[in-house]
Parts: sequence; C-alpha cells; structure tokens
Amino acid sequence: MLRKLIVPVCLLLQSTVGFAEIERESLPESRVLPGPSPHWVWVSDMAFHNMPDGKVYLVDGDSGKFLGMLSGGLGFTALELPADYSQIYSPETYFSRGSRGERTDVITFYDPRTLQPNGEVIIPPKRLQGMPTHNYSALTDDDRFLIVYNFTPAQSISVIDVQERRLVGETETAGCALVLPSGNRRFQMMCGDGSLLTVTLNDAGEVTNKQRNEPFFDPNDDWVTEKAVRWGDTWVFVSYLGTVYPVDVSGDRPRPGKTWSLFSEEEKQASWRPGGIQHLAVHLTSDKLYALVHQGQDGTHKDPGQDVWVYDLKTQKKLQEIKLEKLSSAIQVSKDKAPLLFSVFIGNPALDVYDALSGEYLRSVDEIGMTPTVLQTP
Amino acid sequence: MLRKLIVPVCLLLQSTVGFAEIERESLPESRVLPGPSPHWVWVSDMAFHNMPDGKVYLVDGDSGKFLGMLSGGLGFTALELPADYSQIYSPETYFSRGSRGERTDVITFYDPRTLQPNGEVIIPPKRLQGMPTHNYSALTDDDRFLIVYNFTPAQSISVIDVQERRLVGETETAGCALVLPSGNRRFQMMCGDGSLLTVTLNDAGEVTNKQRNEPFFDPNDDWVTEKAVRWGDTWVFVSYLGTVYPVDVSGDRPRPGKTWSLFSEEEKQASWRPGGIQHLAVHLTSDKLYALVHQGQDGTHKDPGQDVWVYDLKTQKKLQEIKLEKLSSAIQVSKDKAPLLFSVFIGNPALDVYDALSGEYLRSVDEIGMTPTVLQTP
Amino acid sequence: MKWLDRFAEKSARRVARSSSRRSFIAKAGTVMLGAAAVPLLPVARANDSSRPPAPTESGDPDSCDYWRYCAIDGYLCGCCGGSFNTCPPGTTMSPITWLGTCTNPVDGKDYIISYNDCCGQSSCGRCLCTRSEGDRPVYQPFLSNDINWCAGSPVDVSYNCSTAVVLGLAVAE
Amino acid sequence: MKWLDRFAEKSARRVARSSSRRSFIAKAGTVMLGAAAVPLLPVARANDSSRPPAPTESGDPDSCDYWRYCAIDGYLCGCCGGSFNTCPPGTTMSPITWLGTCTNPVDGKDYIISYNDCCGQSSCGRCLCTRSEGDRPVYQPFLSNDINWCAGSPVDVSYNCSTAVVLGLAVAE
Repeated sequence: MLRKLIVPVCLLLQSTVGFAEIERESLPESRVLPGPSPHWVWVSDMAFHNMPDGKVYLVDGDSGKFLGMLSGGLGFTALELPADYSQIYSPETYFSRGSRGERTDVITFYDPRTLQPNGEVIIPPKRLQGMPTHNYSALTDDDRFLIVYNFTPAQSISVIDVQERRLVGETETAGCALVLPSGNRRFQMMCGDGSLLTVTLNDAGEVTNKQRNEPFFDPNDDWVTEKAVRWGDTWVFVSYLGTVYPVDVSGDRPRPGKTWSLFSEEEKQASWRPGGIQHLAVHLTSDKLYALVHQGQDGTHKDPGQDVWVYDLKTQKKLQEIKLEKLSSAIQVSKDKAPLLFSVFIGNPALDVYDALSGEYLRSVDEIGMTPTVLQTP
Repeated sequence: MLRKLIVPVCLLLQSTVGFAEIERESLPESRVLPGPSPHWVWVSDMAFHNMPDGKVYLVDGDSGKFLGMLSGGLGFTALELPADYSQIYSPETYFSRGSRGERTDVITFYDPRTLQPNGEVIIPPKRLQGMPTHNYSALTDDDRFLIVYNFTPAQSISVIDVQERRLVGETETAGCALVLPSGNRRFQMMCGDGSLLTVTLNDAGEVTNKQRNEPFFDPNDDWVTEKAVRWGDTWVFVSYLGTVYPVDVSGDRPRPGKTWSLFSEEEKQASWRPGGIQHLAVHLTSDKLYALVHQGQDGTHKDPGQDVWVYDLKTQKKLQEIKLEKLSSAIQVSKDKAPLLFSVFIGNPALDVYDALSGEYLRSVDEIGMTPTVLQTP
Repeated sequence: MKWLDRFAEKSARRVARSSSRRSFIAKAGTVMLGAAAVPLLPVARANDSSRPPAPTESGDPDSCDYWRYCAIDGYLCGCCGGSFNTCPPGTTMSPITWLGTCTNPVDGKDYIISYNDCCGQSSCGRCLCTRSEGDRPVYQPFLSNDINWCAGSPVDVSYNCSTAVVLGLAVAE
Repeated sequence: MKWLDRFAEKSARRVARSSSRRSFIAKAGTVMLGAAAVPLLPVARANDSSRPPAPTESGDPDSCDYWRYCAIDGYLCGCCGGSFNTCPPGTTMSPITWLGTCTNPVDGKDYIISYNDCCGQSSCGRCLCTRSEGDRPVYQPFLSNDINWCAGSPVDVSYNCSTAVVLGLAVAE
C-alpha cells in the first residue's frame, strides 16, 4: 500500500511550486500511554441524550490532563479493570443500524497502553441496559472470569473466560440481579426478597451451585441500594435511610454482620440520607467508607449531594465531613496511600478532584463528555 | 407470541391482590401522522459530539409541536423528500461496532405516516462525511433516482433507483463534487476549477454522459459557496463576498447568467457578507431569495448571522431586511403561499419560526437535539 | 423472541413465590404483566363497563410535576410526538415495565401507574423528568425506573421516551 | 484499501491539471500529498538537514488562537490525549487531509499547515476550535475543513480530533 502511494507522492513533490520543505517536525503518530498511575480515573459517560455513543474517558487526577478515551457503544456502563491492568475489558452493545436492527453484545479487549482493541468475545445480546452503576458486571477475584448480568427481562448471567477469550456460558438467575464477587470462583447476586444468591463456578467457569440464602434485610422496611461496595471479605450495603448492612462473604454462605447507621438520631431528624448514582466508595488500606449524602425525602435516593462523610468501617465512627465544591452524583477514591477523591455530577460534565485525606479541593477538569456516571480507578 | 403471553397474564390477574382495575384508558399504541403540512419542517442534527447518533426531528411550525424523530446514524446529513411525500429516503452510515468495525452505508426507506422503516438499499460505503449541508445528495426531478455524492477521498456518485429499490451503480467524478439536479435524467456537479460537470442518466439510471463545462466563476478571485439553491431552471450560486451567479440548467449545457451582488457598495464597505451552514433559501412561487448575512472578514463564510435579507430574483432588488430574534446558522422557507421562515443555530438547539412575508417572529421550539444543521420542508 | 417463552414460565414461579407474601409492594411486583395486558388483550377487556371510571385529572401532562409522573425517570412522550399514554410515531411500546403508585390530587386516591417505555429510536431528548417516589433498586426490577424497559419490547433496547398509563386503583388492605 | 490505487492515479491527473495554473491556492491544492508523505515516508526523508529549520513558535498549543489553527475546524488533539502533531492513544492519523496557510507571529512568515485528523474513536468533545481562514468549499476538497478527513484513514470516518502539522514554508512568487 505504501509503495503504491510513494510514486505519486514523489511525482507531486517534484512538480510542486510555491512550497518549500523545512525541517520536518517529529513524526506524527498516536501517543502510547505509560503504565497506570493510581491517580488515574476512568469516567464513564452513557451519553444519555445519544445513547448509542457511550464513551469512557481517562484522566490523570494529579495533572488534570485528559489522557484518552474509548467508545463504548449503546448504554455503556463501565469498564472492567484487572488488578494487573494488563488488559481492559469492556462490555458493549451495538445494533447493526445504530439504534435498530440486529443487536450484538461483546466484551471488547483493549490494550491499556495503546487503547486499541485487540480482540472481542461475542456474548448473549442480553446485558442489562439501565442507568449505569457499578455491579452490573464483575471479574472474579483472580481476574480469570468476567461475569455479566443479563436482563431481557428474564434474569441471567453470562460467564466469559478472559484468559482463553471465550464465552463459557449463560445461567438463569430468576429473581436475582447484579454481580458481587466474593472469591476466585464465587460471587453473590441480590434478590428481590432481600436475600443473596451465592453462585459457585468450577475452574472451567461453569456454574456448579446456586444457593439462595435468607434475606439479610427486610425490603418492606427499608431497601438497601444496589450500589454496594466491597471491603475485603465484606460487602457493605447501605439502605435508603442510611442503615449499613455488612455481609461477610468469605465463606460458602454469606454471614450478615451487625448493622449500624451512617447517621445519628439528630442527623436522621434533619433527614440526611445517602444518594447518587455511585454514592459509596471504600479506601481499603485505611478501612474507610466514603458516603455521598444529602438532606431529602423519599424518592431522593438517587439525588446528587454536596457532602461526603467519611467513616471508619472498623469502629463505625464518622471521621470526617467533606464539603464538596460542586454537586456530585458519583464518587470514587484512588487505591494508593495518598488517595484522591474523585467526583462527577451527571448534570454537569466535569471531573472534580479532592485530596481524599484532607478533603481539600484540588482541581476540576471540564468538558468530560455529556452525562458522566461511573468512576473507576486502576 | 401473543398467545404464549396471554396464559400467564390471566393467571397473574387472578392471583393479584391490592389492585383494582378501573375503566381502561385509550389503548396505548404508537401515534400515526396525518398527511404533511407545508408548515412542517425536518431539522437535521448531526450530534457533532456524538456523531454515531445523528437524528432528524419533525416539528409543526404552526403549533410548535414536536411531531416525531428518526435516528440517522453516523454523520447524518439530511433526508430526501419526494414531491408527493409518499416515502422518506435517508442516506445513512453505520459501523458494526458503533464507531469502528465494518462500515455499511444504506438508503433507508421510511413510511412518512408511521416513521417506521420499510426497507433499505445498501450502497457503496463511501458517502461524503462532513459538516452537513444540502446538495450532498439529491433526487432527480421525477423523484425516480437518488444520487449520493461519495468522497473516500476518491470522488464518485452512487445512483439508487428508489422505485425498484436497488443500487444502479457508482460512477467516478474526479475533481467534481455535490449533486445539483436539473431534470429527470440530468444533474450538475461543482468542480474545483469553478466549472460544472453535467451528468446525464438513461431511463435505467445509468450514467450515459459526463460533460465538463467552462468555469462560470474564477476561484482565484472569489469562491462561490457549495450551498447553492435552485430557482426553477436556474441554480443560484453566491460567493463569499456576495456576488450572485445564476446558471440556467434547463439545457444540455449550463448557461451562466448575468451576475449581481447581494450588497451595495456601502454594504460591501461595511463588510456585509453571506454566512452559515445553510445560508440561502428560495421561495419559488414568489421568486424570492432569502439570504442569511452578517458583517465579517475572510474566514467568516460559515459564521452565523442575525439578519435575513430578502431579494426579488427577477429584479435582483432587495425587498426586505429581517432582523432575527436569535443567531442563525441555517434558514429555510416553507413552499406554500403563506410561507414560514425557519431558523436554527448549531450552537443553540432550538427552532425559531418567523412569518416569511412580514418577518414577524412567531415562536421558538426548544430542546431540538444537540447541534441542528440542515432544515427541510415538505 | 425466545425470552418470552422463558419469561412466561418464570412469571408463573414469581406468582407462586409472591402470593405467599403480605406486603403490597411485593404484590404490585407481581401485577406488572397487567401493564403488558393492556396492549396485549384489547378484545378480552375492551367492553367492561362494570369497573369504576377512569380518574378525573388536572394539570399539564407535558409538565414533569403532573401527578402520574411521581415515579418516572425519562423523557415525557408528550413532548416527543406521543402523549402520556401514546408512543411517538416510529417507536414501539414496551409491553412490560415498572410500576409506580401515585396519588391523584383531584380525588386523593392512589393509582397504579405503568411507565411503558417507547422504543426503537434513539433518545427523544425532550422534557427529561426524574422523580423516583417509590422507585426501588434494580434487583426489584418491576419497581425500578433505572432499568431500560425497552429490553421487553420487540424492537429491543433503544429508548426514546416514557409514558404513564393508569392501570388501576391501589387498594390498601 | 482499494481507493488508494484509484487515488494515486487520480492525483497524477490533478497534478497535470494544476501545474498549468498560476495561483498559489491551486498549487497548494496539489501538494496535499506532502502531508501524507510525512507519516508515509519516514526513512526516505528522515535525515535531511539541508532544509531550513522548523519555525520558532510562541503561544499555547491547546488554545484555539494558537497560530497553527488559522484554518482548523474541530477538537484540538492536545486536549484529547494527543498534541498539536500527535494523535491520542486509541486513534489513527489520517494521512490525507486539508491544508491551511497560517502566519507565524514570531517570524512573520507564512507556513503550510496540514490538519491531519485523528480517527477511530468517537468525538473527543474537548477544545472545539473553528477558524476558517482560507477555508474553501467542499468541491475544493484539499482546502476544505468541512470534510471529515478520516475518510482517508485506514480506520475510516470516525472522527476524534484534529492536529496541525507544519508542512513547509509558503513561498510567494
């Protein structure tokens, strides 16, 4: 192909007048990213007004520099990032005619340094489409299998072997939703009656056991949000009214722990409650829970907030109240020892960066898509 | 399929408590549009920030009511509307993976009453992608053949028989661009040297003759925009500086007419010039030319304006100056005897409606997509 | 569409499970197919005059504060070429969806509202309205407005706008 | 990609046609493949020190008023993960594009700028910059910024952002 072009090129350069070449500047090419920084953040954008064109943006929290993006297809939710960041897995949905025609769901594999796709696995065209949040899909603890929650509205999960890059299969999970990993071959799902379904895989990724346990909360009393976060062997669920339900998932069956509340009686009286699209974040090494909270009534459980309250998950004491510069619908905390707190508001496409320890506002990065939803840190 | 569902439905309705049926409201279904009103307008939206999800919106200029929309794929430009409005033809581009993968270009056929697709013809995946304007494609005068301009950057045209719904073929048009119809089996294309290429078809839609004529303007002096408009047998071209070049296309070869200017010497001194994405419109039955104008320097030929000046194409006199309520990058005039003037600005997604005779501002319709570009009236 | 078969058989199970439960929410969860029944069983249910009349209403159906929208999250079809109970041209109504319970200010009664999505075109983009009173998490699907209910439509998940159909009276026990 | 063959053969014709023309614009139109040559002929042109040096520049390359952007219309790659002459990761540079002639305020000289698009991802959406000095209509493609030049890229027409590469000095006659 090149050779074909060189001929006319030289021809042209000879025949050219009114044009003098100068020292050529560095060869134009595509940038390649360095290894990940713990202060990088991936910002998902479902592009609510143009849903076939979801995107996800990579920003460096230290410099505020926009590093690159990936197109994510229709109803994009979030990437899946293995611990070693050796690959990026993206559950994506496409139609042969944009918003109609034949639907194809895929897991696309991207090289994290070039952001070029290097493969895909076609999965059942059933992945849940909805307001994005985390927990719609997940990797097993050893990053070998990717689990995708399906809703058609029949409920099921698809299992993908990301090492062999093949679909292992699909399994019905009637009445239960979402994917909460709890081991190399085990994960939980949340069921409508307040119980958890424990799903076990074998080393081939095939489902060998589905065990539905007793409800760990009463849905008729107060619902826990689907935005649970993981704290080591414990999944932390928080209810609409701020009750925290820790559930130990280290064993074959989940063991609910002692519940506690994000709020004092006075704070409850002042109608403080959690809210947002991604309203919880855990900083693992310091055992801290970051909760996005606001004052509101019933129906505000997805409303944005401008306050992040920080708790010690061991003592269940509130350590800190962070007043945000701007409204927030999603928060995330970087995994390192000098963590950053990231925040976006779906109603205003900018990324805000804070010191997660002092709560100090550091910077804002504007023009981050249209409707930013989910935040993920490597 | 229905029968399959009815069984569980009845089962459920019996087993239901806490729920009392009442008189059912009118059966939910999809609305069907009446025949077209001359005061309807189709507003194209290329969704510049989310290009795979172009759309086109139908609005009733009299009521300001939003009547419906179509999804138009990647780099959507405009619909093609036959005179009898019996079908809607839409040149569309799709990728198998949204913004990557295999590209497929199609002409989609839509029922103008239900807005449901009722067929498509796959065409060469080469249609020009660029800032939308009219003249990227066109129907022959008898609405039998649809001509699509291709740019890869090799230049060619595709001919589609919309009656038999098949691709007739593709023909090279090296050095020439756009599609300006001039008969049932003839159209012109604009070439880089200021000439026109006259292309003739036979009754099968096959290209039988391509005749390149002398330049009708000197590109080195002042360029005419590609946004030419048709006035019966005459195509009206306007230059960056406002010189009008009428070209009679009724015969086998185009006959350039006497040029004139939109602007007086004083107006030229005050640097008035045309500008916009769709800066010209013709009202055929009154022989009026509507020109969107502004004051600016070189490089502003696509800038928005807030003034529409109206000219008599026969006497070449300015009849009227309409001061718009808001900035405009595209104007269109309805075809009837009590015409409306429509205006959109790509930087502010709303449709503004004016009385095209008095120039009186009538109404504005907000939330019209993201980046509205081209206006078309049935 | 294959999921329908599986769905039918699953629904039966869901009934069995929920009919042993006491809370209204759980039962509301089971009637969601009633919404589906509206478009699906016109003949069977057309001339039933024994039922109470439809509610008297007031307010602007194209305004987000209209009473029927108490649990909605999406574009109002009335602004998109349809109405509060009709899909715009070019779209298809999803027969299966989430339910809300809204109080009609005119008669003070609670009604069950079925928020059927209109599907098959990209987002309408007009009159976005987000009110989540009584909205439940996505693991309680038929009470959750976070789910794209076009998943249940014959044209699949391209979401255009949402309707709000009165399905019936909410009867407290 | 087949179009390249056809394109080569067409270009030859374009040269023949334009070399008989007198205006600078027309000639600039013919050198556009020079832009393509930069990425395409690295070896052939790498160690040529006989040429005049690259221009001395001032200003912020991520700002729309940077001198190189006089004829640009698109997102600045410097705001998108690339730079004024490098594409963002995940995108591919279009070898063929439109040309502008911009005056460098530092030396007052006119330079030919090649606005190579970066392609293969959807719009970057940042630092949209529209300046059309010297921009020509789409029927003069190689001087037109209205064309999506990703059409000339191996990954086709998905447009992400635009670069501005100095190609050479504009020599008046």
